[in-house]
Amino acid sequence: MEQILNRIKDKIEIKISTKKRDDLYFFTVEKEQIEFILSYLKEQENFTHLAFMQAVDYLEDGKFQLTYMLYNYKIHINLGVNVLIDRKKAEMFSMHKLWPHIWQYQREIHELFGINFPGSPRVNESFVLEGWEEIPPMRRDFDTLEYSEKTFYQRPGRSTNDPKEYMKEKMYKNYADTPTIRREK
Amino acid sequence: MNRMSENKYKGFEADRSKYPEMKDGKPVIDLESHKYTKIWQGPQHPGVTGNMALELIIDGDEVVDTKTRVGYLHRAFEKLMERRRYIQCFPIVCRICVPEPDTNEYCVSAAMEDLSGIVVPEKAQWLRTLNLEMSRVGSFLMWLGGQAGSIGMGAIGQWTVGMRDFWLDLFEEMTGGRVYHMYMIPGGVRKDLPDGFKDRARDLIIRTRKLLVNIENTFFNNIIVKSRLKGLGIITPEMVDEYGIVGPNARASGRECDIRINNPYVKYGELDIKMITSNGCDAYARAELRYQELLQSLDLVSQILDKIPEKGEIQAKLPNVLHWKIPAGQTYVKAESTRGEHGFYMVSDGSEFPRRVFARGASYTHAISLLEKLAVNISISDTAALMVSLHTCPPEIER
Amino acid sequence: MKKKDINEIEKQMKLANEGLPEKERALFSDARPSSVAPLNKYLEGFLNWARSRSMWMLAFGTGCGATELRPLMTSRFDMSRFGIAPRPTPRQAAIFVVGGYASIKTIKRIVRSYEEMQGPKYVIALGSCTINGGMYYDSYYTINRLDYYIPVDIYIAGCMPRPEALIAGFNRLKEKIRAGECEGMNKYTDNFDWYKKNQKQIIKDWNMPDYNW
Amino acid sequence: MNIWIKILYAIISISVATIYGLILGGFVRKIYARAHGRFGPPIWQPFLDIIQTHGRRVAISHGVMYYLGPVFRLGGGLGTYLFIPVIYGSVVFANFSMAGDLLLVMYFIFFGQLGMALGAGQGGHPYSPLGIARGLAQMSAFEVPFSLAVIAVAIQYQSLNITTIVAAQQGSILNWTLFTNPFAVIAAMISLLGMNMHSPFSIVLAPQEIPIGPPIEMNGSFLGILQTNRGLFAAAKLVLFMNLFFGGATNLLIMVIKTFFIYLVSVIVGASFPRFRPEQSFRFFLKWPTIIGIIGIIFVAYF
Repeated sequence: MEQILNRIKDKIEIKISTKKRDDLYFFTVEKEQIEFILSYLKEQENFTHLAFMQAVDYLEDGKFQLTYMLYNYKIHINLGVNVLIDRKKAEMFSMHKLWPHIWQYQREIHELFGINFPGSPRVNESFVLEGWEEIPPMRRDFDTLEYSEKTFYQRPGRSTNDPKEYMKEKMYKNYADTPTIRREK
Repeated sequence: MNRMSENKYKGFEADRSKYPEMKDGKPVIDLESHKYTKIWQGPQHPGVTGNMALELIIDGDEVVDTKTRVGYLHRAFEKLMERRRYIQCFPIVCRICVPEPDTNEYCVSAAMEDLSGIVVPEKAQWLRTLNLEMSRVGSFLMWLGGQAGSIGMGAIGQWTVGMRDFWLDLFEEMTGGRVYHMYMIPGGVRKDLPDGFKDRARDLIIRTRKLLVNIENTFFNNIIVKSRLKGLGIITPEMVDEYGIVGPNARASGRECDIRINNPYVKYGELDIKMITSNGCDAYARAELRYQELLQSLDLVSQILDKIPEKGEIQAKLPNVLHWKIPAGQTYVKAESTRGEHGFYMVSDGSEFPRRVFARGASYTHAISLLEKLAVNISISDTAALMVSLHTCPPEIER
Repeated sequence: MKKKDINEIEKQMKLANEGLPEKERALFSDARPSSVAPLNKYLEGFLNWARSRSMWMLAFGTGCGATELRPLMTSRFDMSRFGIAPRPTPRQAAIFVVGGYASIKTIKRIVRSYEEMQGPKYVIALGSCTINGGMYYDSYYTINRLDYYIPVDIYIAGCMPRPEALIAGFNRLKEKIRAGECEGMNKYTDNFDWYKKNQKQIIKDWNMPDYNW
Repeated sequence: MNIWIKILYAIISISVATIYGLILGGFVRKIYARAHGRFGPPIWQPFLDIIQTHGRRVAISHGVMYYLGPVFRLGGGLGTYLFIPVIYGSVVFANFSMAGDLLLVMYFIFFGQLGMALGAGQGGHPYSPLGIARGLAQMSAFEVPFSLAVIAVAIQYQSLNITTIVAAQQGSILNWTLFTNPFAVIAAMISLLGMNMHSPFSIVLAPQEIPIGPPIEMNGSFLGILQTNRGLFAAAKLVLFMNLFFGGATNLLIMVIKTFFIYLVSVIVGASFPRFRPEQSFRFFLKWPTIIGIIGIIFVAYF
């Protein structure tokens, strides 16, 4: 695996690369390089299986992180390729020429995150949402609780407690601030 | 009958010559011409597996075009997890896949442990292996009934689902829950095995094996079963990578992809486990392969029962879970469910709440792109059998 | 995020299959459903007895509750002992078992299937998620209370309810039917506008007929 | 004989047959349940179902043919039954047997299906025409071996009157067509499997494929009539088979025993096989059963 990483490093510049486990590596590339690096990994390095493709919303940084998780059947290693794209101009190249089934993920991300994939087949079809009028729900600035309370009728009598406060009140009342359970700093 | 048994891989490409028009590799279907009928199979249809729908366009009895429609079970788990603490995420994940919830539990616990660097004690790992393998048995039993039921043989379903219920009883003894177990909490497992559990489990294995002999005689050696399932839904070896096929569906096409062997997790590395593959590529080969795996799972359960240490810790020391902050990072943990690779991708940003959790279900590609590809030019009576033979489970598609 | 004003919906609503395109409107009935009064005491009592002994259930697994229906149908718990049988089409079914949480997309189908069923019809709602949302109380896509959209006769609590609990629920429904208390269908037709208003509030693209009778 | 007495007898006979057919249906459900390893519904469950379906307060209709469909079906069932002498030598159960009634009965077996096809077609559900197409095609397929068997019987006894055919089989068990012409009986029994629509020939109702096919839109009383007919029609078919091939019956008890065992054949096959694809089913009937039927005719004609 180290050799493969070195070979990739010869070709392009990798910003961050981490080894999570023996069989799991991650690295981050630029948006423009993604088409090249994925086809290189698939054709040359036998990372033929695309396990999934997903997006993470970094609202604070104004970025979306897209992850392509590849798998190599020969050396049994997972490799995650991360790309950061701008949140304001959320657009990404479609990879359906490499893996025909990736259009599903692109359709899902298009619907739930609002990222565009120009050229991806059936990307505008509805996946799970039907008649959705709000912003894409998986974005961090969409508050699901608020929406649920506004839209659906609540049955009275349901109460929610903040677990931290609630436990402090109920369980650790007697020994105030010196609980026996180790706390993290 | 065995339309595709000869020339297996050549004859696969759908014969589109009959259709009036082809544009960009897709048939143009004019519903106004009264030649075609559009039928929704599902969500209210006894033939579909769970709450999903197939939008079929049929020409007489033959399916011309298929589209899978999902989203009827969307509960937005991933969104809900973003606003729950790590330990609160744990009890909701098992709802993602109902017939086999333990894989979800394991994956999410293991992802948390992986991110925060907790090492699970030996005995807890053995108990996890036992739980995972038992859930595979239950799920396979249910699937076997479903496959038989989809071609109209109700008796097998009655037997296997009845037998699965006794496995659920074992689960209840072990974990306290029948369907949802919430057993493999982060850091270990909740409980030790009750007294006499091993004997009862071994007894049940013997009973299940007896039943399976009957099923082999009545189902797998049945000539009508063979005539219906052979040649149905052929997955060529080239399609495995193209469509991201995993699990038994890929193994029945000759691909060696079992996560338990390739990337051993929990204690699978210490068990005597063999890769089962087949070259049949069709629905019957998949059914037979799953049957073999069921037998293997039963064997593994008894191996695990022999190997579980009597004494030992079952819980690692955790920080106070209510304000448990996991260091920033990302990880992907996968396990082999009965449908194939089941994985959780978890991103933490160092706070008390996960930044993003994604559940990768095997049915995601099986039920949508693969099924849409396979369910063309088959008889409408085969759609249910084909869908079951891919072992689709809608809740893990839309989560 | 703008919430649609309920009164606004009410004002717009004329309830004559307005959600359908012009061409399809002719295909569906535009007669408003009306409630049907029970017959005289003895005849209705006899029919109720027969209804309670032969309960045809719609085979529509709407949620994870459907998993526990399978053991109930098969050899371990065998619900056919009590005369409960699954029917594959809503026209013939009398009992609708709503299996757990209902997403917006499913509630549309639930409403439609419910209206296609011929009365008298009964609804059993499984699981905590139909009562108050359960563990999906804050989800943007699952409803919290089922009884605002269709009338519910029996709730079975739990996540998920065990088959024994289901049998107990069915038995309770039997008692209620025999006592003549299950008039859910008349309740629905009497408060038709209210139910439709609630349904249209969550189902944003209303493209089905208003009357599915 | 006075025509009114005749009609009274016919009504008695029809009621007995319907009740027997329905109880038989309940019993069959019980047998299936035992094969599945469960208790199953009580045997009077079909009666409760019929009361319940008639007790529906609302019944949607799709037009005139939709009303007439179940009526035609019931008419087909009644017609089939009314021209079969149920019990040999009995006045009450003789029905309207006459010379050439065998042809009439075979016509009526088809008639109900056609009526049903018209009615179900007006329901408008896309699964109805699918089911009807399957049903009629299968019907044409299993009529071939059945007709061959009936022709063989007619040649053998030189008659198209069922009473005569039964009379010829009296005396000894060896006089039954089962022993005098086994080929025709085998062909006919195989087509009975198709007629009873248990697996593997349950392609019309196939709940996993086309949820119960033609009657998918039927509800309330329409369905109640269909279910009543199912009891009556089952009894009529079984009695016909008993008369043609198994020596008829001289009293009700023998009739019950014989028809039950004839029905058991389809039940045993049905419980242990899955369902054919439609085209497999059609091909099946046109292959071996047809050949056996032809052998049956040759056997009768030349030996």
